[in-house]
Amino acid sequence: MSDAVKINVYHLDFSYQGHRILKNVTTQFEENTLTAIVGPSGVGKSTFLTTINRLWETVPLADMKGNVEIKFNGCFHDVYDQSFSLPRLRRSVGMVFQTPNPLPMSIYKNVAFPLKLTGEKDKKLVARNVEKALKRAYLWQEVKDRLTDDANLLSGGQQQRLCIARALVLEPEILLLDEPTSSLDSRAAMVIEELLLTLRPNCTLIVVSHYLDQVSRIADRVIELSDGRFLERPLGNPSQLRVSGLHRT
Amino acid sequence: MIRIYEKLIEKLLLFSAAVSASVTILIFGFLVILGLPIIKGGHFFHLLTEPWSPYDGMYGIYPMVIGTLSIAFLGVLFGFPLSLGCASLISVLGPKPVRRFLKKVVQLMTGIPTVIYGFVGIFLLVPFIRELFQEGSGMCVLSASLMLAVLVSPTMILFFIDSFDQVPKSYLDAVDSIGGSRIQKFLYVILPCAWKGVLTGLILGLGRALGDTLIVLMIAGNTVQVPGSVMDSARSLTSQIALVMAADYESPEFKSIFTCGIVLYLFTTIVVIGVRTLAMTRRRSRP
Amino acid sequence: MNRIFEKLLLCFAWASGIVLVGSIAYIVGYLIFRGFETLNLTLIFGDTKPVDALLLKRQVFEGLFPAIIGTFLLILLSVGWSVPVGLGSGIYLAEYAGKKVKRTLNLFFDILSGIPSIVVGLFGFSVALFLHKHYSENIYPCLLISSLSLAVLVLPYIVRTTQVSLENLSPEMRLTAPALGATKLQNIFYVLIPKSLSGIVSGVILAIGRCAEDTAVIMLTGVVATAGVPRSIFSNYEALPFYIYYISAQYSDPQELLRGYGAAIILLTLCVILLFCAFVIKKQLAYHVLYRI
Amino acid sequence: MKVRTLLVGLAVVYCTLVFGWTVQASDLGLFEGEKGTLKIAGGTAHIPVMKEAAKRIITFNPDIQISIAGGGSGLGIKQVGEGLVDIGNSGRKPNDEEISRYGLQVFKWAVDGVGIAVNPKNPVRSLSKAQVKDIFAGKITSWKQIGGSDKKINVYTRDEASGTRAVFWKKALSKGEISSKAYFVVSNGGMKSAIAQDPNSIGYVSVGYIDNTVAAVSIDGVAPTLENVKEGKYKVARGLYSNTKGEPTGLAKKLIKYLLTPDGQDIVADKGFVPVK
Repeated sequence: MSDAVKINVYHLDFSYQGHRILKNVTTQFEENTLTAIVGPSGVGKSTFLTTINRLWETVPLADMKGNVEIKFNGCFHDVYDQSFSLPRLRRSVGMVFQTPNPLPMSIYKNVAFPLKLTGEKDKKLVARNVEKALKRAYLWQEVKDRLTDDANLLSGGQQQRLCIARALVLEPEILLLDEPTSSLDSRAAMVIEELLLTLRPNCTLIVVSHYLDQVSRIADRVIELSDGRFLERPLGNPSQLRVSGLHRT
Repeated sequence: MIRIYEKLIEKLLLFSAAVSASVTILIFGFLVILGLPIIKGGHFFHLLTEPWSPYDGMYGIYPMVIGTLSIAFLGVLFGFPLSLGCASLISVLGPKPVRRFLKKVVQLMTGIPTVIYGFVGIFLLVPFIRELFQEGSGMCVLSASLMLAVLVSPTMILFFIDSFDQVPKSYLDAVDSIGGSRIQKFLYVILPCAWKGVLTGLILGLGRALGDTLIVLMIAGNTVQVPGSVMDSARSLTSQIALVMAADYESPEFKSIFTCGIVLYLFTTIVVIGVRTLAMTRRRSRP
Repeated sequence: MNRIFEKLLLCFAWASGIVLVGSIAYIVGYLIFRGFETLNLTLIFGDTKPVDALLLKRQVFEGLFPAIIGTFLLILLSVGWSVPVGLGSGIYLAEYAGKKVKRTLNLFFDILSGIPSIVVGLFGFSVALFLHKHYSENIYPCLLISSLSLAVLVLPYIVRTTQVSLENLSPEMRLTAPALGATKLQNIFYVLIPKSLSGIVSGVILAIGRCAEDTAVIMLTGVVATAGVPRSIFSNYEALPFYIYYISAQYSDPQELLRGYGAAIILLTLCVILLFCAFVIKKQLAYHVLYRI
Repeated sequence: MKVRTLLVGLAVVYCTLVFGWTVQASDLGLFEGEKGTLKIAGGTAHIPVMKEAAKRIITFNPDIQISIAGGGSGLGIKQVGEGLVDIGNSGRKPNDEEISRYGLQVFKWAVDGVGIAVNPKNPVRSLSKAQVKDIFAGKITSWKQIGGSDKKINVYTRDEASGTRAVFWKKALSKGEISSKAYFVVSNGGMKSAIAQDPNSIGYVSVGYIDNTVAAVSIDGVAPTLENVKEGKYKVARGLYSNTKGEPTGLAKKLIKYLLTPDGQDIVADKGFVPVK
């Protein structure tokens, strides 16, 4: 086991409404890399992401077996262990969803929201962190004069970057992204891609994606999920991937 | 610490849910316990079939049961075609401005206080019925049920519209594509698809009509008799409760109104169970 | 044959629309036509000076002031009782309750919402009487008892609107805050409730409307013909809907009857305004008012 | 200048208030310095007198609160007996059983009659006692049978809690039957307005309530007027009572006392009843 491993997944089985979606999946993710997961829709890519931050537990009729370990402070923790605090897990593992989901609040409040959840009272600190996160998400220039505006007034791409900023404000060590660009036009998608590359040096990223050219541009490693199993894909040009039965969107 | 706090709040929420749900049982409990002596004395069903004549020691509520049922059913009978017509106009048949206007009017009607229907009924409808039929005082089953029809229509209309709107659009597109008119679309597609919803709305309307107090109390005349025709005056269970309110714990009249309460409670339960059963089968059969 | 039938039905639909609008226009028009001339300060304050009445220096006779204040207090108290409990129950139902518990509780609330208001009034009255006999001589039908009974009456409305607006939130919305490390409770209070607030508020407003208009409950639990402005929650009180009922049967001169029309117009206006508010709020106006920094 | 006008104005207002009160205060002085609430319920014939008295008392001393409810004599007696109200009014004397059971104290402050009333459009103004009994029993069903137009008679009656009904039933109908087809109203006021609206109606109402919106009907030639009641010619008469549980105390005592002062008796006469003093 190399030192660089951040996440260990052992014998993961996942079923939803009786259907087995993940079958005995075992894999590793290395620190500060960007891994892309590809595969036909409905095959369980997003579900896999939620097993890492235990978000699937809020979904009724879902069931999971197996283990997920994450390295925090140089030491592996079983995230499904009773003694492991769920909010702590979610705060260290950020997640961004397919459709931008700003909360019904102002732009500023959206980004400050995770800090509010941790009970942070220091307003100056909050303001500093919000600004930092927005800058990391390349949104600061666009919104710094309208922080009190309703977040829903932003464009789709801006909203998605806002959601990334919101996930970044807690400085997570891992960021899960579930098709982050699929609801955006191509220009907005490009901005997000560049953003992800700038995050890579100090964050472990796992991206579910449909866009194979995108994957080939940004990923360090590509995994294909097919029939509940993980297949390593060589990094290559998009056409190679298409041969293996995937479609290009 | 946080976990304890969360648990505490959850318990608090559970507690409030338990309290509010237990009120339902508490009401029934109170009615039964306070009505118990008279129920024991004369058998519950006996009371339902006996006339009301306190001077002769008879506290049956048969006339009121019949009064309630006849006024409510008649009210729904008047209200139902009216509501179905309006609902069809709003959801399919009418031109757009008419639909929007009518829907606004119906929504507005849900906000009109019952007592106002009663008030206007006394001064407008009762004299009108009296002059029209030249019989009785105008305070009769007919007046009350006409007013009730106006009261329950919005409930029914809104529910009908709701169930019409749930008919899958693909069906409607299919009819449109073969050149069906609006009325044909309504008659041959929407109505057959939504009949369970219509039935549910009808039952809800009936429930509302059974439970109304003010209209019946104010314009049905309150005579203690089994109404022989729509021109006869009648008393409903709800009016009976309002009229016999006395503070004496011991008097049999007072206890008898709990029987009325129990009967009304049972009516309600039947209506609710009917609606729920229908809703369940509707969900199952929905495409 | 079929053609004629279809034509007839169409005519019938139009006719019923016209009948409905006509009858409601007639009812409201009649009320306004007969009563609008009474709409002035005398209607509300009688021969008392408005300032004295408002400062509670003088009791108003032959005016609607005590009834308006009574209705107002009644609404305030009943909503005060029912909103916390109703919200709590609604949240529990939508977010915590298991399937079986939910089914049972839903049945209870369905029945509760169907119970005729007069039966709720009877319940309130018997509870008051019970307490009077076995607990304290000082408890009798009064403002407190009325407001508690009304709270029972409107409770299912609040529970139901809270539950439904929470349940209607999209699954994505539900996942957002947990993904950021929110606990269940934080998710509920920081995201789910604010997001469904417009639905909840409009439910509360409809409940207010119900409190304002209900007559059957209060006529058994402490409303009286003459009481003045209530000084405590243990007093009797007057209320607009009861005043209308009372006048309709007992007016002794045309002047008094006219006050009844006046009261009816005021109550109608109040209820329509409340309904209107509920609509506007449902249209997400609350959104902009409530979520700025 | 303006200030002076204002001051003068205030002084005038002050004087009128002070002197106005002292002049009026002759019998209302009873309520000087009193405080608290008084709850009254029961007989509906009493309501106009009670309202007027309450109005005067509260105008004199705004610290007092008086609530007045109807409900009928039976309700008044029961509620005062159960301690739900301070004064329970009744339009009949409480019977011995009620008095002993609740320990009621009975105060009579007016005499009233119960008169038969019809709609003013109806030409019938006189009936024999036998006719009255037959009408209310439902044996005479058309106005034609007793000299009116060819219309059905609409009989109006009161509920069982009513003292007016009890008195009328005993003294005018000799405890005869009341038709089950009769319409029910809940108060004297309600009876009056129902009869005023329905041209074919007949009912019975407190003499104090009879005015030009309804027409009084003589029984055996004696009209239900205040004079006839006073002189004892009109037999369907009764007292108006206020009852308390045990010896009245506080405000209840003072209100009953006030009703029996000249001022109080003036109100009684003014509202169409016969004073007892």
